[in-house]
Amino acid sequence: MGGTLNANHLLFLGQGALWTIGLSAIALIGGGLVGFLIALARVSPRKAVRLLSGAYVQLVQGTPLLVIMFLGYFGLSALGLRITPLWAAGASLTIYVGAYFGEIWRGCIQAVPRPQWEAAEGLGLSRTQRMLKVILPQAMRIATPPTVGFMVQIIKNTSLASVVGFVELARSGQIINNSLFEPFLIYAIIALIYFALCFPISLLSRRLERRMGVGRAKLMPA
Amino acid sequence: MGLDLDFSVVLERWPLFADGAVMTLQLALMAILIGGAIGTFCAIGRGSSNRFIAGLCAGYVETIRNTPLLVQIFLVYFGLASIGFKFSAFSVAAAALAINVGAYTAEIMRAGFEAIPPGQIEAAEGLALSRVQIYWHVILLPAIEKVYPSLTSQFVLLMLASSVTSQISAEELTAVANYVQSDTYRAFETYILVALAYIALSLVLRAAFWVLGQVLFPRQRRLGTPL
Amino acid sequence: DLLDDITKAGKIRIATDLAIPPSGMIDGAMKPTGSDVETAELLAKDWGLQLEFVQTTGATRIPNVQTNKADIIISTLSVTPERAKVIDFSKPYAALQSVVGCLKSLDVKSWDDLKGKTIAVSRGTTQDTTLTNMKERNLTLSRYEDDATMVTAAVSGQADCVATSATIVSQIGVKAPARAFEPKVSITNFDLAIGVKKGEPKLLEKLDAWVQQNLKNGKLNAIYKKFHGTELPADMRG
Amino acid sequence: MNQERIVIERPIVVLDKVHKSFGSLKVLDGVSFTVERGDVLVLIGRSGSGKSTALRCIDRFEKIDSGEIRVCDHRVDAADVDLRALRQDVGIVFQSYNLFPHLTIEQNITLAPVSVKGMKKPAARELAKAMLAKVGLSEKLDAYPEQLSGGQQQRAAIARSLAMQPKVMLFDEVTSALDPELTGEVLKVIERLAADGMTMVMVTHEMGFARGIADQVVFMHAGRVHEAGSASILSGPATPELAQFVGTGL
Amino acid sequence: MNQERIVIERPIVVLDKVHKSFGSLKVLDGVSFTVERGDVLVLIGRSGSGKSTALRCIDRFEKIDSGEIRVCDHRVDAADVDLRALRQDVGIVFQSYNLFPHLTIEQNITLAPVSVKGMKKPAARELAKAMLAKVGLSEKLDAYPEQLSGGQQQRAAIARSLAMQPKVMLFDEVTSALDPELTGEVLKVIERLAADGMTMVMVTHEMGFARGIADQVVFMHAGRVHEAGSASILSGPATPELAQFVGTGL
Ligand SMILES: Nc1ncnc2c1ncn2[C@@H]1O[C@H](COP(=O)(O)OP(=O)(O)OP(=O)(O)O)[C@@H](O)[C@H]1O
Ligand SMILES: Nc1ncnc2c1ncn2[C@@H]1O[C@H](COP(=O)(O)OP(=O)(O)OP(=O)(O)O)[C@@H](O)[C@H]1O
Ligand SMILES: [Mg+2]
Ligand SMILES: [Mg+2]
Repeated sequence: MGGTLNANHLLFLGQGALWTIGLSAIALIGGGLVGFLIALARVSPRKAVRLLSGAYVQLVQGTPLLVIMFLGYFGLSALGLRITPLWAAGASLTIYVGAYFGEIWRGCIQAVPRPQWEAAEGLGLSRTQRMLKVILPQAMRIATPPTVGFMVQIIKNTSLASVVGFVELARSGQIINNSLFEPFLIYAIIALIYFALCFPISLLSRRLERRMGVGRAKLMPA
Repeated sequence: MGLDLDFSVVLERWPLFADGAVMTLQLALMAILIGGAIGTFCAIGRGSSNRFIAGLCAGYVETIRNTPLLVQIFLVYFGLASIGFKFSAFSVAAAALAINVGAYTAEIMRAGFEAIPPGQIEAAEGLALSRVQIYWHVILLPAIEKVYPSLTSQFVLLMLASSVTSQISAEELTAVANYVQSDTYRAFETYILVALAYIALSLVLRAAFWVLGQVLFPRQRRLGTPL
Repeated sequence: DLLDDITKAGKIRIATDLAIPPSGMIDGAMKPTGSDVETAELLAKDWGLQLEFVQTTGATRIPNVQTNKADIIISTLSVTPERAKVIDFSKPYAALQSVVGCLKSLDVKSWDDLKGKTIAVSRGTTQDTTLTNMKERNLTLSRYEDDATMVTAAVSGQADCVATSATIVSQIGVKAPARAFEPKVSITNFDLAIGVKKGEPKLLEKLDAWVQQNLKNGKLNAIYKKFHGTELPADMRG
Repeated sequence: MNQERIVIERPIVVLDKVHKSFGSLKVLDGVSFTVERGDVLVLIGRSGSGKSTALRCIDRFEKIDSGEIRVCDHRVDAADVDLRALRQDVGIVFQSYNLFPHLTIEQNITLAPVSVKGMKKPAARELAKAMLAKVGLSEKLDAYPEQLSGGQQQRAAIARSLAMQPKVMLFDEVTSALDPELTGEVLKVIERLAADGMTMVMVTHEMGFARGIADQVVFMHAGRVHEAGSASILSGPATPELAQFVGTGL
Repeated sequence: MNQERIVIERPIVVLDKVHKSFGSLKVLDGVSFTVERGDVLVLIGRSGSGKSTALRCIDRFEKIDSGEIRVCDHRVDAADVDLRALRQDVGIVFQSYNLFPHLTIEQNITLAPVSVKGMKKPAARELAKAMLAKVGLSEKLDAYPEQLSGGQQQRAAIARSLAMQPKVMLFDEVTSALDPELTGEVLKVIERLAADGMTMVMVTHEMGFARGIADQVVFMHAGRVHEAGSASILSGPATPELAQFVGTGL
C-alpha cells in the first residue's frame, strides 16, 4: 500500500483508456444497429410495433445504466447464457445506447418535412422506397450533429462497465487511488483524459451543427 | 437457472428503500431548482456582449459536459472539505448535481431563447419594456414552453444520474440498494426492485412536470397545441 | 459437480476485489497483491492448478459465483448468518479485526463517547452492518462506497471517526500526518471465509481441509501478518 | 364498308357526393363534379373552402367519409384501392415544390420511373431530358434544387410528375409562393400542357389565367360546389358569393 | 383683456439629413421630412428603397450614422437618449403583428401599462376594454392571439400600442399580410385614429387608402426622398420614377 505515482500507473491508466475507447466503439456500433431498428419501428405504420418499441425506449430510459449493466451481466447468465464480461458490457451498452439513438433518430426522421413524404407518395413509391430513397438520406443529414454529440455521453457512460469487472478508465483510476490514496491527483488525471477524449467530439458536433444550421438542444444523460 | 429468486428478505427492508427513494427525489428536486436557475442565467450569459461573461459561461458548460459526473462529485465533496468547508453529504450531492444539470439546462435554454422570433423582442422594446421585463414577460416563458419536453427528459436523466452520489455517502436509492444487497447478498432481487423503483420515480417526475406545465402554460391548457 | 469441473479444466477462477487494500490491491508494477491475493495463489499452488483472477467489485462478489463466472470467492468475505442463507462458507481462513478509529486529539474512550459523532464506514461491510444494528447506541453513520473513498473522507476532513480494520486506521496518518487517527473502541472480530456456491459439498470439504492444514502450518498466518501487521487471533492459529 | 369503332368516353375523374370531415369540422359536404379526358377543371374559392382537401382526396391523400371517387379505372374510395397503380395514373404538384433536396434534378425525375416502373437508367435519363425540355429547364439536369429559383423548382416538380406519364395532373396553387415574373413562367408551362391535351384539375387564385385555360370552373364555398360552369361564370356570376369572391379581385 | 396664450407648435417628428448604411449598403442617403401634430405622413416607394429603415430609425430600432432625428422632445440620434421614455411617446406596429402568443389579448394590452407606467391592474383592464372597443374587438378580451384571424390580430396589436397613449404612431405595412377583406377592417381602424387626431407615419402599398388619408406623401427612391407633397402628387407625379411606381398600381 502507498507509494507514489509512477510510469506503471500511467501505463495502467492508458490501458484503461483503451478499454474505454473499445467499449465506446462497441456501444456505438451495437447501439447504432439497435437504434436504427428502433427508430424505424417508432415510425412504423403498425400500431403494435410503435407501442412495443415505445415501451422499450421508456423502460430503458427509466432505468439507470448501472442497473442495466448489472442485470445484463448476471441476469443473462442466470438465464443460462454463458457470456463473457465483454459480451455482457457490449450487450448492456447496446440496449442502453440503442434506446437513446432510437429516440434521437426517430426525431430526425420525423423532422423531414411532411410534404416530402407526400411528394414521394404521390410519385407512387412504395413505403420501403420512400424510406430508403427519400426520407433516410435527408434524416441522416439532420441526425449527424446530435449523433456525434451523443458519442460523448457514450464515452463517459462506459465507466459503469466496471460493475461487470471491466477495468476501464474510471475503474483503473479507482484501483490506483485505492493503493495510493491520492484522490485529487488521480481524479484530476482521469478528468483530463476524459476531457481529452470528449472535447474534440463535442467541438466536432458543434461545428456540424453550425454548418447545418440546426440549433437543436442536446438531450443527454449526465 | 443458477439461482432462485426470493424477494421476501429484500422486501422486508422496504422502509430503507422508501427513505432512499425520498432522498433521491429530494436530491433531484434541489438540483433541478438550483441547476435550472444556473442554466437559465448561463444561457443568458452566453449571449452576453460581455466577452468575459460569455467565455465564463461557455467554459463552464464545456467542462461539465465533457467530464464524468462522478469525478465532478468527488472534486466538489473532498475539495470543499480540504479547504475547510464542511457540508452534509446531502448538500454537497445536491450542489454537485445542480452544477452538472445547470450545464445541460444552459444548452437547452439557449435553444429555447434562439427559437423566440426577433420580432417579439422588437415589439416588446417598442412598448418601452425594460430588458429585464422583456426577459421576464416575453422571452422566458415561451422559451421554456418550447423546450419543455427536453427539459423534462433532462431532469429525469438527472434523477437517474443522482445514483452516483451514493459514492459520497448520500443515502439515496442506489446507496440503499448497495447496502441491502451486501447485507443480504440478494443482489438480483435488490437490483430488480431498484430498477422498478427508478422507473416508477421517472413516471412520477414526468407526471409532476406535466402538471406543472398545465399550470405554467395556460394557453396550452386551453388550446391544447404547443406553440 | 464443480470440483470435477475445476480438476478437469486444470484451472481455478477466484473472484477477488483488487480495490480493497490491504487484502486486494495492485502494487507499483501493477501486479495484484495483498493478503487475499497471496492466499489465492497459495491455494492454487497447493492444488496444482492454474490460477485466474476474476476481478469484482464489492457488490458483484456473490453474483459472480452464483452465475458461474468464478469458482470461489476469496475477497474479505465475512461470515454472517444472513449471508449463509445465500452462499456456503468454508472454515474461516482469517479474521477481520475491526475498530472505531478517531482523530488522536478526540477524547473517545467508549461507545458512549461516540454518541453524536459521525462515523464513516464502507457501505455494506460487516462494520457497517454491525454498527447499524447497534440501535441502542444511537450512532450516526455516513456510508462511503469503498475504503478508499472513506479514507479520503477522513484525510480531507469530512469525517473524524471511521469504523474499519486497524490496518486502515493507521494508514490515515501516513497520508495526512496532521490528521493522524488511532484505534479508540474495538468492534468484535469477524471471521473471513472462502465463499462457494450453494450445493457443492465436495469442494467445500476440500477447502475446509486446505484451510485447516494451512492454519496449522502457519502459512496463512504469515500472509496475514505480512499485509496487516498483526497476527491472526490465537484461537484461530490453533 | 365503313369500319367505325364506337368509343364510349367515360369521364376520367368523377366525384360523387363526397363527404369528408376532420374531427367535427365538415370540410367537404357533398361535392360532385366530373372531368372529361383532355379537359381542364379549375377549382376556386375562399381560403378554407375545401379546395385542397378535394384535390387531395382525388389522389387518396385523404380518405373520404362517404360518396364515391373514380379516377381512370380506380375506385379511389374503396378500401382496397391499389394506391401505387392509382398514383402512376395521377400526378400531383403542390404549392411548396417538394423536390427532394438531396438529389439532383435528374435524380429527382428518374427516381420514380426507375423504382416504380422498373425503367432502365439510360432510358430514364433520356426521359428526364425530354421532360426538362418540355418545361424549359434542359440545362439544369445536374443542379441541386436549392440552386434553382422558385419558379424553376416548381417547373422541375412538374417535370418530375410528368415523367410518370400520368393520365391526370392535379395542381394545388402551384404559383402562390412565386412572384409575378416566376408565376408567368410556370403558368406558361401549364398552358402548354393543356394545349397538348393533358387532363388537369387545378386550384388557383389567378383569375385571369383561369378564365383563359378552364373548360370548367367550380366555385367552392363552405365545403360545397356553390356554382359551376364554363369560364364565363367568372364574368357573370349567378350567386352573390361568387360575385363577391370575383369582385374582391382575389 | 384678451388672455391669449401663444403656442408655438413645433413639428412632432423631424428627420434632418439622415444617413444610414448597413455595411457598405447605403440605405438612407440624406432623408429629411417633418410631421406636424395631428398629421398623417404616408411613406411610399419600391421594395428596398429604405421605407422600413426610415421608420425604424424614428423609434431608434436602428442607430443612424449622421443627421438628426427629433420626436416630441427626444433627440433620437443622441447616444444618451432615454429609450424607454421615447418609446412611451411612440407606438409602432409591424407587418407581422407580434402579439405575445402566451398571453391573452387582455394580458397583451395591459402588460406595458402595468409594467412600464405602474398602472394598477383593474385600471389597466378598463383601459384594455376601451382600446379593444376602439378597434372593434371587445369580445376578444380573453382569447389567445392564435384564436384570432390575421386582421383581428393586427387590430389587437394596434390596440396594444394605443394603450400606452403614444403621441405618434408608426405603421409599417400593417396590412401586407392580410387578404382584401381583412385589410379593409384594419384600414378602417386607422382611418378612425386619423379622424381622432392621432399623428401618424405609415408605410403602405395601398395607394387608394394613402390618397384618402395622407396630409403628406413622401416617395422614397434609392434611400432618398425623391418626391414629396400633398396626396395630389399621386395623381400628378412630377418625376418619372413616381409616375412609374404609381403606374404599376403597387
Ligand atoms: N389534416 C387536417 N386536419 C384538420 N383540419 C384540416 C386538415 N386539413 C385541412 N383542414 C381544415 O379543413 C378546412 C379546409 O381546408 P383546405 O386546405 O381544403 O382549404 P382550401 O380551400 O385549400 O384553402 P386555402 O385556399 O387556404 O388553401 C380548413 O378549415 C382547414 O383548416
Ligand atoms: N438589418 C439589416 N442589415 C443589412 N441590410 C439591411 C437590414 N435591414 C434592411 N437592410 C437592407 O436595406 C435596404 C432597405 O431596406 P428596407 O427594409 O428599409 O426597405 P423597404 O423600403 O422597407 O422595402 P419593403 O417594401 O420590401 O419593406 C434593403 O436592401 C435591405 O436589404
Ligand atoms: Mg389549399
Ligand atoms: Mg419594409
